[in-house]
Amino acid sequence: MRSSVIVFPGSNCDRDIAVALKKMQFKNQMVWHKETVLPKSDLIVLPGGFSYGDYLRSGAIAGKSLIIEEVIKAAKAGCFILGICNGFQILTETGLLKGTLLRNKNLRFINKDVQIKVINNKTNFSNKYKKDQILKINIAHNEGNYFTDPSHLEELRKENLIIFKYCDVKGNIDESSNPNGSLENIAGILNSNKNILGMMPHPERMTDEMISNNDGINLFSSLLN
Amino acid sequence: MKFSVTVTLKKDVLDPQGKVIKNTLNDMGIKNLNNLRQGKYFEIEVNETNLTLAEKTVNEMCKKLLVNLIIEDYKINKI
Amino acid sequence: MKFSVTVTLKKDVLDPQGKVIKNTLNDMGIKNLNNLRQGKYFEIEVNETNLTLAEKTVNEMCKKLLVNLIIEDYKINKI
Amino acid sequence: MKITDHIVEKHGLSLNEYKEIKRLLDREPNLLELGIFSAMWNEHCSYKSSKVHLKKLPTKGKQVIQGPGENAGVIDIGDDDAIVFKIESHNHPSFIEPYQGAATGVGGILRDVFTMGARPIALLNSIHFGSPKHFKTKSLLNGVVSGIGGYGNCIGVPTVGGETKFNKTYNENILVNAMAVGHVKKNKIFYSKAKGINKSVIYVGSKTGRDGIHGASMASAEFDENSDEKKPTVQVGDPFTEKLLMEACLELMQDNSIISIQDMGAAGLTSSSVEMASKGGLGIELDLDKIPCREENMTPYEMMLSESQERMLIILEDGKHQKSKEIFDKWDLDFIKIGKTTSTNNLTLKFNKKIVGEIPIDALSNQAPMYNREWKSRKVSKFNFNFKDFKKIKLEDALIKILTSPNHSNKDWITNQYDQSVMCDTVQKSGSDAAILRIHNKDKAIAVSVDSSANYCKSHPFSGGKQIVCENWRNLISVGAKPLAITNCLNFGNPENKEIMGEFADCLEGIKLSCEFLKYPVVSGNVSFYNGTNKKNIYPTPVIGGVGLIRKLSKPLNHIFQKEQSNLILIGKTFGHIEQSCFLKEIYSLDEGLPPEINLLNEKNNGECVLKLIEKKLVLSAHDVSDGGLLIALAEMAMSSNYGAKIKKPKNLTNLFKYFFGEDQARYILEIEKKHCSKVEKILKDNNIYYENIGFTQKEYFEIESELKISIKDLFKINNQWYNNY
Ligand SMILES: Nc1ncnc2c1ncn2[C@@H]1O[C@H](COP(=O)(O)OP(=O)(O)O)[C@@H](O)[C@H]1O
Ligand SMILES: [Mg+2]
Repeated sequence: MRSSVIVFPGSNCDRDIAVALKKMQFKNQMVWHKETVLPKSDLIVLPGGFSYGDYLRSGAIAGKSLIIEEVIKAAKAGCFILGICNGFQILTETGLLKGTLLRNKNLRFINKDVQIKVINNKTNFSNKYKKDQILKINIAHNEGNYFTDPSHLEELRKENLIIFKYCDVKGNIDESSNPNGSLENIAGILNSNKNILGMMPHPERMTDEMISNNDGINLFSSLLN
Repeated sequence: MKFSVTVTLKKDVLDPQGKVIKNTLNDMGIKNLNNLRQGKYFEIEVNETNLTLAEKTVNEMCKKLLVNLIIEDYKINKI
Repeated sequence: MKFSVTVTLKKDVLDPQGKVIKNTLNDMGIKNLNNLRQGKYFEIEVNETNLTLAEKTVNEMCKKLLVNLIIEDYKINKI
Repeated sequence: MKITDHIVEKHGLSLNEYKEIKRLLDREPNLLELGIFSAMWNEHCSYKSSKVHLKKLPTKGKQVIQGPGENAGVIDIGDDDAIVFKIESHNHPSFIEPYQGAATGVGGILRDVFTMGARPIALLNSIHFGSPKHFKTKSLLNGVVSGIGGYGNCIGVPTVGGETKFNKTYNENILVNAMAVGHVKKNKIFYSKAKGINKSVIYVGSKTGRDGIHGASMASAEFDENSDEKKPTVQVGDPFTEKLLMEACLELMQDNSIISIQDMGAAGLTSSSVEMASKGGLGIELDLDKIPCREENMTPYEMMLSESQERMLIILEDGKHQKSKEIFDKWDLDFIKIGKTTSTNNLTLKFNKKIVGEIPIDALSNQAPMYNREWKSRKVSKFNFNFKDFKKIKLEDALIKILTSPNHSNKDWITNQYDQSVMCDTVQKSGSDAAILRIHNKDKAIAVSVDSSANYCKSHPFSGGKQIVCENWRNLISVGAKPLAITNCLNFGNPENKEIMGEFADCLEGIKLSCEFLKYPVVSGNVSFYNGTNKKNIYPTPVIGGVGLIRKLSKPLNHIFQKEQSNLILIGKTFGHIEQSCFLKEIYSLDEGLPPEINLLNEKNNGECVLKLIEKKLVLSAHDVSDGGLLIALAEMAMSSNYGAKIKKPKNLTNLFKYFFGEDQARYILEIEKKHCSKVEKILKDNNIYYENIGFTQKEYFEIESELKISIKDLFKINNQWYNNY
């Protein structure tokens, strides 16, 4: 599979995701945001970090960069798009995903390992996980508090577009297992076409036992499946 | 010509920042505080002497970048 | 009673956000943009009918929490 | 403008120093020149009060590639890899504006590291606040922590360790020390020494504004009631621009375009240009009309003294301009030729086609004043305490009181605000004795830790100085790393006061002895004097940042109990030294007496033997015994794990509290699997190490035979309250 990682000024998880993709045998390319053509790709990743310093609104300025036009075209043509953390914020700013990511409810940056539950495992991003499987995964963000309007929330529920939710070690999804105030503990969502995934947790940080665990690996192997 | 733009969150959008600030002010012993919402503020100087044209440019900036129309409202004022 | 508070960076204080936003607008093809500085905006509702007292409370909030007096200036307006 | 005595004093120069300036110039300086002298001659840049003492520190070793004197120190970690690291203070700015002060402190130390060609791989910090009850403490804590996080998180370098202390001595003068660690290939290290005449001097990075003018002099002046006046000198950090600057510099460093490079830190353009020229024995000419300015009508004085952040100066090889500029264009950064190197040995400043200032480089650097200030050693305070009082309290109550105290509470509230995992090489995050970072794409790693002991250093500066080096060394050993070298940040009061200067001299003497004995050289550092207000000086607070090497990384070792029914071995002898202990401070509010004695021979033997056991994979978990003594160390091991422990009471116990809370040095607790015990004991005996079998791990409960029994869940809860309730 061919993948492209888009690099914005201020991206800082671009190397991390590239390492993970390479380990998973993706043929990966780094694409600078000022490029106007996208190499042929089956997967486009918008990496984590602080594109443009998170100034104005996180993801807003990256959402206006030249390459984004191409990403939108590819998305409409069915290419898989994965936005992690800042990448998720960029996806909502471009309108590829609905809703928005507000400041964490405690107004602080949060970095820690949390649990998320696989709510939908019948997607191209999650078919290697079991339904309701609990993953331990790292989050690191200031604005991860997912918010959307009631009708879209209803659509997310009905169409099974919520892919991950924050939970505790036992799998309980409630206020105490919600790190950032997200609506319904949402950690990751799909578009209605199910080819675009935006998620706040960092699967690329969970692909090496020495550093953490391997809970992120199946996300990538699902795509290869 | 100089303008100010104030950007506020739409009514039904949660304002986590405003909420925490409000609680903090309450904790600090400030009474009578009914409500507080946080927004953004810009001061913009355009090189244009025609008011209508100038306002049009500022409006364009808001729509294209400064404001996320899905969750935010905005107001432009000449200053 | 409702007030707005606008908080702006003091003159000569670096505004990293404003700088990036301005460059982006330029890159997006918006001309005539001379300068842009970003600030903060608050809408505050106090439970107080006496204007002087109400203003005093808002002023206290600004000094105690909302404004970083070392690098920021602020203005209070009744709305 | 006529330079009056008043103007001289406003610049933080003494009248004698001004006389010397006139002598060196053989004329009166103009205001611009005076400003430049004041920036170069102040404590921060010239180290005028500390140099005589700093010279004594051991700085050599076969692992040392670059000792003090460059932007950061460099050590060899084998193969073609080197580690670049340094610590620096940003105390005064952080007290005035905690968020921006701490943030720009992090930004500054990062620049010191990537200037040398290294990619930063870790950040640490040592932060000291006043009493939690002091009205400023809470907002300072909030601001500093979010400022440190704000900068490091944005730039994408993990913040992996540090220390956080509260003590009323810092009520009016907090300490914010930041350390950065980078990785570089040995043949790709860049230095600041200029070479060659007529070479381009290039300015890169952010534009120059009126930020922090006289910041360097501010950092060297005592606070007083008028310090409000100095407020507008606060700098605002821009981590986004720094990230671009870092990537652009590292990209340019791929080839051989750069002759030398220097970041603009304290005293901005002045100190960077003077330092480069001085090291190269050259002159430098700057055309100030070319300086990219952020504000209108900036004067030469403002340009030369501005401390705007995120800027660098480069001396470029001929014929490389175009290609180098393209790199900076790509990153949307200024890249402007502002001058050239000359053979005049002068700093020559031109503005509007006229020479507006001209000073011999030597006068600014080598001829800067150096003082051997008067000093005297402190008298040791007497310790009177009636040990019978110990009978009135219970061991359990004392343990709980300490674990709920601000200084000993769990620091997750802080560390969860830092991205510790970005770059995906953090093997051990903060929370353990030292953090461990894998070298990217290799199977080796480094361990890093920062430590200080202000109370020990206050009561006996010499022993305190000795002790912190040893404690830092132990922290690296405890995670299985071989300690290689240190950086140090020396935070002291007013050096014009004999006793403060005595604290400084004695602390340094102690640091020196330990470093020499342990072969643990100093490769970089920073001195921060004038920490205090209105003649009230802070406790002497030298901070040590150490780096160690783990040659072959397998499973990382930390202080978390791994199994039940493994044996617990205490390495090192327990005498029960209770003076200056955390126990007396927290329980009796006593801070008299002497710190524990350091026996360097034991320190070395014990440490080296522990490291040997770890390398032989005979140790399940390890922790050094420091602040709080044996009981706190054991509780820390239990709390962070799923296991408790059962500890025996020693047979010939003189006093329960002295045994469990005494702070004797050179001690470690090791968790050893039963089957390995005899092997381990044999090695310990063969190496003449004193040790005790003190108990074993067990399920659920932390227990001291017939004294206390608490579930580890409760211990954890107790230890996690304070920050969340503050
Ligand atoms: N400001 C901070 N930033 C990052 N880590 C911190 C900070 N303060 C404390 N820590 C971490 O908390 C743990 C406990 O600190 P401390 O009690 O000083 O450890 P030690 O006694 O082993 O030096 C260490 O792992 C340290 O790295
Ligand atoms: Mg320790």
